[in-house]
Amino acid sequence: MAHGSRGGTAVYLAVFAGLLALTVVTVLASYVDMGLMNVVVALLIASVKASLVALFFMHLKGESRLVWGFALVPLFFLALIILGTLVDTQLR
Amino acid sequence: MGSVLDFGAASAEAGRVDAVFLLIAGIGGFFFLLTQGMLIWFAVRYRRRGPDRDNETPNITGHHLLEFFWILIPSIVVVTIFYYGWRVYADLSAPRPDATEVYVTGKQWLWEVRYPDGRTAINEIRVPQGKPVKFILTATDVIHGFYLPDYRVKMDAIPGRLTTLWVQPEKTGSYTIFCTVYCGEGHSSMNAQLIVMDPAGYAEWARGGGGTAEEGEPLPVRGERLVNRAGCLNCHAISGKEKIGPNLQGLYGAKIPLEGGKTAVGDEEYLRESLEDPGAKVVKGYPNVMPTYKTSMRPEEIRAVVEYLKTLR
Amino acid sequence: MSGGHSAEHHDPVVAFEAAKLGVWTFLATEVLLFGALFTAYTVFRLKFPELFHAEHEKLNRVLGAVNTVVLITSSLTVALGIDAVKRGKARLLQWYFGATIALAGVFLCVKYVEYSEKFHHGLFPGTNIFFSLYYMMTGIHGIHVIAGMGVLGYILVLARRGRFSEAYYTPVEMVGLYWHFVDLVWIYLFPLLYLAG
Amino acid sequence: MSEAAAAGTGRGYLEERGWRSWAYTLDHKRIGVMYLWATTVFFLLGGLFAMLLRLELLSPQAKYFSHHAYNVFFTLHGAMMIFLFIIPAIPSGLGNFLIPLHLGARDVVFPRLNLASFWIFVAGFLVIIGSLVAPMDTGWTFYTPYSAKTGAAVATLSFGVFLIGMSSILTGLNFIVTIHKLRAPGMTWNRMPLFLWGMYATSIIQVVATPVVGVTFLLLAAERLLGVGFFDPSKGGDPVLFQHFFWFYSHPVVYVMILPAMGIVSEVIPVFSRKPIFGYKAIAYSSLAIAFIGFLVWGHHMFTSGMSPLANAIFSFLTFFVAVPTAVKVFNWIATLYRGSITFESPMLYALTFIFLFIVGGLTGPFLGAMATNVQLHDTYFVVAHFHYTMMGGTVMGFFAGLHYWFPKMTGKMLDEKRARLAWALIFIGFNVTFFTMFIVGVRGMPRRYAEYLPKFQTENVISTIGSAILTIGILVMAWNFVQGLRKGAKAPGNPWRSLTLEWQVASPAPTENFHEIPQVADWPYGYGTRKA
Repeated sequence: MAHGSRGGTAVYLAVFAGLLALTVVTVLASYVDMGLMNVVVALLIASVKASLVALFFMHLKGESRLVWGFALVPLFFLALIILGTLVDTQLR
Repeated sequence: MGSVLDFGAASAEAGRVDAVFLLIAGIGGFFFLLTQGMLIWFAVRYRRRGPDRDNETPNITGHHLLEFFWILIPSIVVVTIFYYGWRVYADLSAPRPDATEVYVTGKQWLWEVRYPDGRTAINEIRVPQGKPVKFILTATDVIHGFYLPDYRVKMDAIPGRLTTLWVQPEKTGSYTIFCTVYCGEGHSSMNAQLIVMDPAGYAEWARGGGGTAEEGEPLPVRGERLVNRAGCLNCHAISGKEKIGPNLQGLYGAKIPLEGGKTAVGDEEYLRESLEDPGAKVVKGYPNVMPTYKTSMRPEEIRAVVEYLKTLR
Repeated sequence: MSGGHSAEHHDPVVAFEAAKLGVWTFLATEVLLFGALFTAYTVFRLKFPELFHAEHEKLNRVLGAVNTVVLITSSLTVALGIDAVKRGKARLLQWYFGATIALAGVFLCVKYVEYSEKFHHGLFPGTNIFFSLYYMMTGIHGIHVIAGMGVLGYILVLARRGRFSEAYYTPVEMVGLYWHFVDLVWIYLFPLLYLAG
Repeated sequence: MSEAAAAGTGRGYLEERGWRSWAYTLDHKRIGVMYLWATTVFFLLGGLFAMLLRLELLSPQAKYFSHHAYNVFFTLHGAMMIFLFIIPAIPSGLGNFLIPLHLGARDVVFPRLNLASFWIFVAGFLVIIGSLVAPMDTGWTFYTPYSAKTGAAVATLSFGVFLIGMSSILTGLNFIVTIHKLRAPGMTWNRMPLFLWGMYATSIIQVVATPVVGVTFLLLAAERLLGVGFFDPSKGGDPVLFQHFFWFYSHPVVYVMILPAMGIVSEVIPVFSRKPIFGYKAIAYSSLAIAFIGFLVWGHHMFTSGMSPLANAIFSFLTFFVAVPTAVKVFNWIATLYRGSITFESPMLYALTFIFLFIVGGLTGPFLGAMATNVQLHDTYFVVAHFHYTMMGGTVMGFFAGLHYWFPKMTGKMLDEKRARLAWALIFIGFNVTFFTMFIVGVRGMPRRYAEYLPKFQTENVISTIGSAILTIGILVMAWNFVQGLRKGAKAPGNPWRSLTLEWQVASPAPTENFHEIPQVADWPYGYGTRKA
């Protein structure tokens, strides 16, 4: 089994700080009216945060390709159901 | 309609759908004979001839070229079928100029028909021959399916939305319309007729305000005609085994127990009210599902139905 | 999702790897579970942009942000807890996981305050599409938080009984993965519902 | 194949007695057998409802039952056959029994989770029984807004189906990880029996698609209980969205049903042809391809639902590509027969029947995939016939092949071959008479789910009902054969079919922990042919 490294705590705290900072940024950004860009910015920031959580907290960073596969495959299906439905509802 | 082989398409467009059908049937038939033939031939030809043969079967584990061809050929075939099917469908659903527009609303369990000039009818759509028809479909309660088998077309009627369906009637006659999306108890009775009339007859009918009585026709006779046509008998039997609603015979003059414990007397007023506002006094033990006829029948028509019901003693 | 009776599981490396794949597979399921809700969100958001804009202003952005911070912090404590047990500090694990459960409780309390405020203003799941989405998404997420408190509590009990050490901490890590996922879902729910109206 | 397939010397897995030994068992074989018993009950129940439907359809008018009763019958027939029989039967029943045996493992990777899935399944079944107080009349498709308005216990039933779905997800998860992690030494991916490839593809679908239908049923329940309006047009919702969600699951799930059956056929054909499977990799990868493409085509159930023209075209186009890997499988099976030494024991009869009927089901697919003909045939009996040819003619025949094939391994007893062949003949004839007529009446325009129909459709319906009676007699003969086999079948040897897969290298019935020593695998399991080609 992999053992925790001594540097672990520092990395976790750094990631935590990053997540807090991004939360502040996203809340502030929501007060600026950018039209459609608001959603895009919010989702971009959320995705950066999610990646931080997945890579460091969930240790995806050091994982094998198999685990990466297991983590990424559902995202394909998520995109599939959203896009497949939108192709209908948006173009009726 | 006729036999299986005579497809009985009601229009040239329906004939095109039949052509797609026949194309697929032809291709399918070929592959059917090929695969089943090989399956049966191999099974018979290579049946076991003796236990010693068991260990002598050849060690064949595959063949790349064969695999390649039976991936390639089906791929080409299916793309062809897709294209042909899509083309015909696209033509069938393309808008056409100068169409007769008919608004059709599905309700549990009848089709309400409304012409642009305000005339209405139930379960009966009259259109002139030779002119395209645009059905504008919707529903009030649940999804229904508007299916004209003779024209090979179908479209769902969806509450809160309008969907469209085009046909090009070429032959006069009467064609059945089915509901194809399951919609509850009366689903299988939810039939209607598309009546294609010759243009002159249609014009005359349209001038007459739509199915009005002939001169001097007695009210009960007219009422009977309306009851037969308006889908009443989908849910009500005259007598005998009950359908969804109470039987019609004996309603007039009876003491009728209502939901909620009260009773009503089946007089003219009660019958009229039950046609125009069916939910007001629901007979005990029956679901409150009947639609109102207030908008689809004119007052004199309602009166005719009531007079007819009075004859069913 | 811990081991079984069979000989295979005597190999701890296989057991650990298997458990990890199991959890990731489970998370795949969860992605699609929320996926249907995200699809509904996208469809209706594109259909009714004005409604979404008007209604999202009725949500309390500050409370939402507070809850985001709470969940992120709880994720940190889980990560630190796992790190602690990996370094053999099993007692520290108990403190961290206890903190996580407490933070989860805080999250639910804030949610409770938000819900009751909305109910007070007559905003129910059936009010309109936006609030239908709001309640269904946060509600199903909330159920995940409650389930998370359950499994975290179970780990805490096992930790108190001294089950975990640097040699064996498989369940701790697995529950940690699940909890991070719960956090991850919220990371998306927060901007979609509270911010980007 | 196996160098040291240490023939199990341990106790048979059936030896332990008493209900506790079953209810608390962690043995995958016992759990599999419990699933098989449960699904058998639902198969017979679902069949009973089918018989009631066929009885009513003898007459154009609703003669024996009310419309409501008829609607309840077809709903329960569909819902039970789909959710309680055909989805769990092969994956959870035969799959549980076989996966560890095929892999050379002692059990699945999470045995406790496995038992939990079974009891969740039972709980779901009990909830569904509970919903019978106001029996469902929505059809197994639960289309909104009807399902949101009807007086039936939809919310209860939704919850039951949700539980069944959860059981299905956990089983799929278990199998995926098991196949990844517990392959015996030397069992590379390309040495796995093809049944495992089918199960692996199936499990992926279960894990990814099932949660969508689960949450959809939750939303449906919320619509009825909380007034949530995602599918309610009066609240701005979209009833067609329900169909998208429903078919995102329910289309791929037909591959959950068919892929393991294809796996069984791929096992049985080489054994009884005494020849290696033709094109192993093509069959294996086509399972994955079918599972993948199966996810891209759900919209073909909705061509008349007013979808956008682009969506219609895309879904129709993609639909056709399911046909390619499917055709590849069929060609490969037929090629396996070529120059074999074929015997016709009951498993082989059913496997060949699978191919025969599935070809018919498959070749009627393009009629429904092509837009023009789909719009004509959608929601008619043509669809009913197509579905039954693939699902009953396909999956159920594959299931029967599997049951006859593995019966000795499960019970330690042999089945009576004469009776088995009689049952097969009746089933084959009855099935075709019942369902082929449905193609004809469908083309002639008879819509499905009709309690009463136009008199012009009566001839076909009467013929179909006669066929269904023959089919029922065949199935009863088969059931009787199973009962007699259990009671007084001859003792089965370890490997009656002289098969090379691992499960046959141990005693019958299989020993409790499968393998005394974990076998070393050195070759694929289809090395039957010896002579150079």
